Amino acid sequence: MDLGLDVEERDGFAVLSVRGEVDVYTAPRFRERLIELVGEGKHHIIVDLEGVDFLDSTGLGVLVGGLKRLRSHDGDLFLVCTQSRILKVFEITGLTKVFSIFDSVDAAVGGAPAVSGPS
Amino acid sequence: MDLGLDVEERDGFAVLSVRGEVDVYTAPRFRERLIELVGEGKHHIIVDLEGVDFLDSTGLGVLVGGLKRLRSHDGDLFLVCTQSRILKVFEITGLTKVFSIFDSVDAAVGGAPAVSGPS
Amino acid sequence: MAEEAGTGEVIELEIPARAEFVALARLVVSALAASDSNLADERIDDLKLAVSEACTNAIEAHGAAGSEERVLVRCRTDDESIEVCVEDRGDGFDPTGLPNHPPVTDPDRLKFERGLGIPLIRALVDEVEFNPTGQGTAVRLVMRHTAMGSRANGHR
Amino acid sequence: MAEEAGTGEVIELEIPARAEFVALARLVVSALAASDSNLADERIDDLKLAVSEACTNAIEAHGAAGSEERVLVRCRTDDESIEVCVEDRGDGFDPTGLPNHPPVTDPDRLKFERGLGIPLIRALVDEVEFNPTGQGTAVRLVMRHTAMGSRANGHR
Ligand SMILES: Nc1ncnc2c1ncn2[C@@H]1O[C@H](COP(=O)(O)OP(=O)(O)O)[C@@H](O)[C@H]1O
Ligand SMILES: Nc1ncnc2c1ncn2[C@@H]1O[C@H](COP(=O)(O)OP(=O)(O)O)[C@@H](O)[C@H]1O
Repeated sequence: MDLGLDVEERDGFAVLSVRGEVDVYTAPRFRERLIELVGEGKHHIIVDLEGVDFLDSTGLGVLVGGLKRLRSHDGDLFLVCTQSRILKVFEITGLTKVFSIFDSVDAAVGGAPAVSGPS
Repeated sequence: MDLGLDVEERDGFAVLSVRGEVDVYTAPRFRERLIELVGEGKHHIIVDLEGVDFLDSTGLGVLVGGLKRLRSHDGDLFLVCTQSRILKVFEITGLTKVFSIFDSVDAAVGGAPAVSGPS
Repeated sequence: MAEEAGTGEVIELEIPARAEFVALARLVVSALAASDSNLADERIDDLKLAVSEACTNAIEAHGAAGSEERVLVRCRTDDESIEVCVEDRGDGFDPTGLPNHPPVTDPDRLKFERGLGIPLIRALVDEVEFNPTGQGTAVRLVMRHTAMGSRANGHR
Repeated sequence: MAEEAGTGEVIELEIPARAEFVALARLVVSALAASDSNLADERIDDLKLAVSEACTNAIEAHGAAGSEERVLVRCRTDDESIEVCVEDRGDGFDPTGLPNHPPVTDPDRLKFERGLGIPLIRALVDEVEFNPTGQGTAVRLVMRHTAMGSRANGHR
């Protein structure tokens, strides 16, 4: 099972695009890539979940861990997600109130108001 | 599991397009449709296998049975197939020498020489 | 696959207790659920996620207990529901004794990267039981055909 | 799924002996085989077809014997091969005693709509055994990583 993890620079943000299934098997690679980025000094990261087919609590844990790490560097982690079945996982766990979630990478980069996020 | 079975008239041929997986579960529906067509007096039938994802010996049996039935009415059954994994099943069983197999419905209708077939 | 099946078909899958096999459990359960024309796509996704969480916990429990045995995923489909039972040989646990997370508005919420699996399971399926088996835990998940209201807001 | 697996992982699937579940056996075997980066797509398709034929025969054997039991599909992956064993509780048979078909050039060939499954199995996999188990038949199919030449022309 392949997990796609591509990084792109966009106006001071590192955009990490995730493709495939994020579960207990693939989450470690996702976590490592995030930690690597923070280690390279990228403190404003956008995680693009549009290519994700499946995301479970292990994937949520990686994102929560990433957000915590970035906040401790005065950074932030934004999410891009419009798929209802993925958004549902954030909603059920209340994490829509923890993450700033955008409709597109452009919206996240451009500082558009988040669709949901911490108040 | 759905099996698609669509019939179209083309220059005196009935073209039966099969979509999906033909196996022990779905083959009975395929067999019935063929028998129905013969019963309606269609004695020149083209079975288009381009939309088939999987075909096993049960599917081959349906085709052999159809050919036999049509031959007894002085008709014929042509196949359209270009997918190598489906063609392989005909090759292994020697049925490429029993069926006239064409590259396209046009070729089968137009009387182009078969890619393989009885000599 | 089971669309014309009678009542009480049982399908079992036994997988090594390793992370890479959870995907196989998801695949089997979603194929089975998809062949059941009485379940909407959204509920199939919900069941798939719940099964994935239960299998992940089972595999982690085997890891913690040092068990080399396999995890059993037993599916039962009938006219009313699809039921998936995930059985492990781990050390068991008390599902009522899990810590409560701080509310999401509390900055301390970020300390919790784990513990989201069981709340998700509870929210996603119509019925869930955690049964000690003597040898481990059996997690029973039920998705009913007539959506009795997914309990998407019923987690604590 | 098993790409980093050690040797000898065993995955079992037990299905009701009904035609609609053969697709599930194909799904599991092809997902397992696909996660094994040492098998080319074409050989995955071959194994999938061979497994489908073996499961079809198993289910028909249960039907003939009036057995309500389930059919077991046991997969084993290791560094060298993937092995799939299909076990039924049918009445058994003598694989060496099957009728020979007339040659394809003989018009009588068209009398035979059946009997293509076992020749296909023999042609598709690297190794095949039909073992009586006392309770039925176990068909063992092996696909090796190093294609020792698929025996596509080796059937009789
Ligand atoms: N099948 C199980 N066997 C033993 N312990 C379990 C099992 N399922 C869950 N647990 C325990 O319950 C805790 C909470 O599980 P869960 O909510 O899924 O979150 P997480 O797995 O991320 O910790 C686990 O950390 C584990 O200690
Ligand atoms: N697992 C099995 N148990 C009992 N009989 C079997 C089994 N597999 C095959 N057979 C017998 O061998 C015959 C030939 O099988 P096969 O070549 O697959 O063709 P088909 O299933 O179309 O007849 C079957 O008709 C059946 O009598």
